[in-house]
Amino acid sequence: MSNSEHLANVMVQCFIDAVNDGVDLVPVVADSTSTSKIKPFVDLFPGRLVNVGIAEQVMVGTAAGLALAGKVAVTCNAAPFLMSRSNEQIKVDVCYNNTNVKLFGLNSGASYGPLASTHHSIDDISIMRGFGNIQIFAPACPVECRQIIEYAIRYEGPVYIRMDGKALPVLHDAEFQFTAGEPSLLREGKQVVICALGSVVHEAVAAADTLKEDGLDVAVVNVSSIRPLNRQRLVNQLSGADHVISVEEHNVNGGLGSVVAELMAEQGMTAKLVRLGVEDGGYAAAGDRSYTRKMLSIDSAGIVMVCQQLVHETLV
Amino acid sequence: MSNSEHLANVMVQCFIDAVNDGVDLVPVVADSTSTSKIKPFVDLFPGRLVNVGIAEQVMVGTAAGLALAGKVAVTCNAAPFLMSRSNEQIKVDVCYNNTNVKLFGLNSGASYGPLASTHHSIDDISIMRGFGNIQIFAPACPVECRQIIEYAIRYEGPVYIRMDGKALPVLHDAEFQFTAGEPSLLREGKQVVICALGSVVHEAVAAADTLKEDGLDVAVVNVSSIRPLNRQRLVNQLSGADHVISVEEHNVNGGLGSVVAELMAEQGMTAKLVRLGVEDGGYAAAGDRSYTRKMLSIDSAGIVMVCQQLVHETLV
Amino acid sequence: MAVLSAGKLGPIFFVLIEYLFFIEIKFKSVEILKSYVIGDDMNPFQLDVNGLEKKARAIRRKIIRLNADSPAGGHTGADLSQVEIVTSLYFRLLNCAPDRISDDDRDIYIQSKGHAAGGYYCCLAEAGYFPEDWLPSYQHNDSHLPGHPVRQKTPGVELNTGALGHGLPVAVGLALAAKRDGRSRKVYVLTGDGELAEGSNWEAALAASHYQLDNLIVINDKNKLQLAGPTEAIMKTDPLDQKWQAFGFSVTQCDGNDVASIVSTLEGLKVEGKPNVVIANTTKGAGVSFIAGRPEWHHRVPKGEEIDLALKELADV
Amino acid sequence: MAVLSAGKLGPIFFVLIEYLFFIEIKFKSVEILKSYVIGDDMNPFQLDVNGLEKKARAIRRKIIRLNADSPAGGHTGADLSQVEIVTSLYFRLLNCAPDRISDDDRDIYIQSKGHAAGGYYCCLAEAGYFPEDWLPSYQHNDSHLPGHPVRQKTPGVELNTGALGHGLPVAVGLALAAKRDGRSRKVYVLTGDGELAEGSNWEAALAASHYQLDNLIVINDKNKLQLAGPTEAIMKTDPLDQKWQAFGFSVTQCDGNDVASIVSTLEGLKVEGKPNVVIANTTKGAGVSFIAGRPEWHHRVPKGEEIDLALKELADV
Ligand SMILES: Cc1ncc(C[n+]2csc(CCOP(=O)(O)OP(=O)(O)O)c2C)c(N)n1
Ligand SMILES: Cc1ncc(C[n+]2csc(CCOP(=O)(O)OP(=O)(O)O)c2C)c(N)n1
Ligand SMILES: [Mg+2]
Ligand SMILES: [Mg+2]
Repeated sequence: MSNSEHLANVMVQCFIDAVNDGVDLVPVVADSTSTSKIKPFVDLFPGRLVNVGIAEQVMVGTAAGLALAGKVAVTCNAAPFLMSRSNEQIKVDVCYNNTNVKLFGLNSGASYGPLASTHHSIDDISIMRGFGNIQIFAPACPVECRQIIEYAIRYEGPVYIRMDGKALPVLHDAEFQFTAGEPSLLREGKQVVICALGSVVHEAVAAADTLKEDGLDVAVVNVSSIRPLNRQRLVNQLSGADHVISVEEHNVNGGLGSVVAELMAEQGMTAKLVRLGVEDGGYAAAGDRSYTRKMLSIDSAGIVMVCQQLVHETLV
Repeated sequence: MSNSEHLANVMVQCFIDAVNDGVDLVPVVADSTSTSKIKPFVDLFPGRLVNVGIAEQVMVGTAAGLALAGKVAVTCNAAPFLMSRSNEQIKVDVCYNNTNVKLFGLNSGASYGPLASTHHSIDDISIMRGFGNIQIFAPACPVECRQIIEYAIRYEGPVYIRMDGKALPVLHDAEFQFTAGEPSLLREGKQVVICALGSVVHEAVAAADTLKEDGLDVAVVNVSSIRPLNRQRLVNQLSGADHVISVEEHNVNGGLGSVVAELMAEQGMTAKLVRLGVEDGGYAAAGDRSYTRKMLSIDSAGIVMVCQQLVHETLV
Repeated sequence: MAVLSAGKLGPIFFVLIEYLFFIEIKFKSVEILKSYVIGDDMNPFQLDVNGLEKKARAIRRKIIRLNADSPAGGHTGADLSQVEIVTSLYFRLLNCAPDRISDDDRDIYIQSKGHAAGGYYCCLAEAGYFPEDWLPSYQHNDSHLPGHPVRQKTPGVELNTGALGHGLPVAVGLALAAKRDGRSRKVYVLTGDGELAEGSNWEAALAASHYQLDNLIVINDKNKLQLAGPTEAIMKTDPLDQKWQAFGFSVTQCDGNDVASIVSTLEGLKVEGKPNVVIANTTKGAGVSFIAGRPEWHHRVPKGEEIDLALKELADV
Repeated sequence: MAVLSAGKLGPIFFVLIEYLFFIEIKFKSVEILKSYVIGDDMNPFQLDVNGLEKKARAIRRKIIRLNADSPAGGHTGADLSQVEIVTSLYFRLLNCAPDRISDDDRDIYIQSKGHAAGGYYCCLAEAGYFPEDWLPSYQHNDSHLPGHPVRQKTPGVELNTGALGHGLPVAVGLALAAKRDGRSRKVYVLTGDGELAEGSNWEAALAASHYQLDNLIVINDKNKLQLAGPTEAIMKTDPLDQKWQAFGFSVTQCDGNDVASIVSTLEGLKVEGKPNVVIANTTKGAGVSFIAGRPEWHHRVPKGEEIDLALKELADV
């Protein structure tokens, strides 16, 4: 874990690199300078950041205006307030107007653990999937995060990036080359395929490695690109498995669980899907990350248990 | 169609009946008195309606406060602004606080056809499915609508009701008894099962009837109750079919299409699902209702065509 | 004098004009506003009061026909309310032209009260932003002119609006960018008065003032009516002047159905570190006797003989 | 005198008290506020200035310990800022008691600045709404005391908050219902000053004024700091008094870290058809020398010897 890095730090470094590369990038925050760890950027480029105060609607509206004026506008604040407080500004000013705004949903999922449900964003992917135009990504590691942000800054149009709130270890090796739309197979296996996104990909990988020791053959697919999505690739990755599990720090409705379900149902796959995450109508518990994940069975131990049960059932 | 009725009129009549029955019901609107056709209520009970002006956040916040003070608070305004402008108030003040507020999403889907995408609400079910506690309904006809509203007013807790913006003919006969959670089988058939909700149920029924004349055996299930949902009942209704089609004036992501996909994938059903609605990343066209539906293949002609293709493919 | 100095013209003449209006003499039918020398970076029409009034009448006639032709109703009252405002902007004040709709230095007009798209379209058509014969397609299927403005569909439209309270926040971003890039561009936003109940406006007002956006001009079409009835009764947004002042704006009032009053007010705005708001006192449905001031015309279109009656009232004399 | 007349007590004595405060003599250490006769429908503590100050210190000590024990940080500065305000409310002004938390006539307090949950919990614990020994579980897994208030978890909490700008709109509904039902209940809402940039507050302000909710009292914890630094620099919400006035409120100011000033101000509020706002001038982190006025303490907890240092400063003399 020595190579762990907080995704917000990666983000800020990408911003700095972009401006140094001549990109007219303007970060817009809503009193969220510490949340976004933006200080190194401000120190290097004083007067570039826009802070609109505690006002998420105008944060997104302003970003859209900056983008219409030719800037690459990026908003950085806590995902729950971005999603909900500025929901219509995202819908209209960013997506419908198709403005060149990059929305960063910081401390997404249950990153804010003990701060409870006003601070959890367990529906952001679902909400974004209901909007037009916007591309949707959820990086699982610092290396992937950097490449996704570099792609997003150069791509002309709205992008949402779901950012975890903790330092994450590197998952990908040096040769890794992110391509928008491509789900990446991190572990091969035939009995169960685990699809995951964001920081819980690490839980999935740990679970697969544990299960391998027990003689179970479990694949892990990192679906960091929700839109665009190479559906055929994902279908190939799923086919042949008896069981598919989706794992997300998100509601099981509308996010990755639904993406996978939709694909499987459209293909008429006989594999059975188990969606792990916040259950229908529920909430993530207030508590530290490991506790919250444990309650949702999206920690590695929970995933291991679910896999074992599934394989066991199949054998019986 | 002589027995067609606008759902908003049904709603207002339910409000009147409830107050006459001694329910302390308070409608809250955001300058949306005409949208909600509330005049008969105001005439009967002057001083009961609360109009907060063009301010959806305070509309929902106020409703939550009224509910905390013991009222049955019902908000009535256009679904798109309710969903997006007051998104966080629904998330926090209504759902998380678990207040006794009934949210009516008027003129939902593409009811506002030519008024274009700021006025379309094609993600409301998806958004509600991401929130906790709240129950979610989408009536397909005036009879069902009345029973859903009567249920909602008596049920203690948050409810969202997706209301179509046009007069709809009656689908159910006099004996119909709505039960929260129950999908109702409107047409029996084994080759294809069409799941639909809201006003497009009529398109699905018309399609099934047309197909019957062509010798195709197509079932129609009205999934008016999204939460709660008797999943086993729906599984039974789907099982045995080669093809399942979901039809909704909503994004294919996160709404009924996902609900059905999730069920099918969890069961490992071999039937193949086709989701009809606004495609991933897209918008509903601005135009009259029939045009918009035609573009999305969710009018009866479109559904007929899709069914025929599916059955044809299976035969080949 | 903001607009003027942006246009790089000598201000002396206009100081005089300003003075004339200051003492509130309305030479409505007299040609008191001389044309500018027309340059590349200014409004191509530069109409005087007479010219603007004539255009306003022409636009009103278009509004009547457009709404009468609409298959889906229309916001006739809201369209008519704003005619003098948009006419003054498009035919005199805005540094923008049909052949410069992507010019980085053009002034920007944002129709925040997006439901008056019909009135906006009629003005844009009159100014040549798109062919007149698009107008009868208003709100038809797949039209270039949907029920609310869509910039991907209509040349000249700067922002997709329709949900109220979105214009000002976006305008803040546009004005801020212009400041930072040293552009002379001005950004105009037209809001309704009922619309000002939306909190997003006040968030944006704070930001506009905090960032000293004196290139931002908000115009309130204060017609004292909203959808359900009088703004005073539904949700009082008055006293508007005090609200804007407390939010750091420089406040001016004008007669929003009088082109001379609008032009002199807008040309007389100060650029001194504060965003500007102009409270334009208007009549909803202005120009047609049986529509003016009637709340039921918020969402209603002329039918049958109403059409001829209205057109007769709006005929050039 | 609003609270008083609600409490159905003779107002004469309090007119005197009011006068004493009006001439701004601060008998901070003198027992000038006599206790009420304690009734069923009033505050069960009725503390005087001395008593309130003592409580405030006790609550501050709790705040230090609570934050020091927290496994997930805490908002120490925000907690300390509001101590005198919540102490005055819970130990004198609010017609509410631990055994009447569902009473339909109880006064309602809404902690709109939900991130100062820690300070709120310490006050509720001190007032007996839940056992003191819950406090060390603040922000622990599955705690009764999560990082933001959750009414389903903590007795006495009226509203789940944490997203800023939610308290006032809900309070409008509560106050409106009380008016319609003829209840004497008052509704108090505590907001931050940075929080007032949220437009939802101004939507609610319009509605509160429109519906003449003089049973609604908004208190602004004006500590001149928000998350990222001084409110003046990040996003100026001043002049607050003018904003509230323009939005139809009756505006009063007080020293928000002085119980005498708070009590006299709140007891002196007029009930005359307008909602009230009290701008409480405070110091963020008040009461602890090395926390007071320091923005970095917005989200920081005392560690190591800071704990003892703070507790020493807060010891009773
Ligand atoms: C966010 C939002 N809420 C509600 C509406 C519905 N609506 C359209 S026009 C209108 C009234 C507008 O009144 P005003 O702002 O005074 O404009 P006017 O038509 O009088 O010029 C309303 C409530 C909307 N378009 N957007
Ligand atoms: C809607 C929303 N946006 C942002 C935040 C993050 N946040 C928590 S506290 C805070 C600063 C609050 O400042 P102020 O209102 O002045 O309160 P103080 O702590 O100074 O009492 C911010 C921005 C939030 N909780 N809710
Ligand atoms: Mg108006
Ligand atoms: Mg503060």
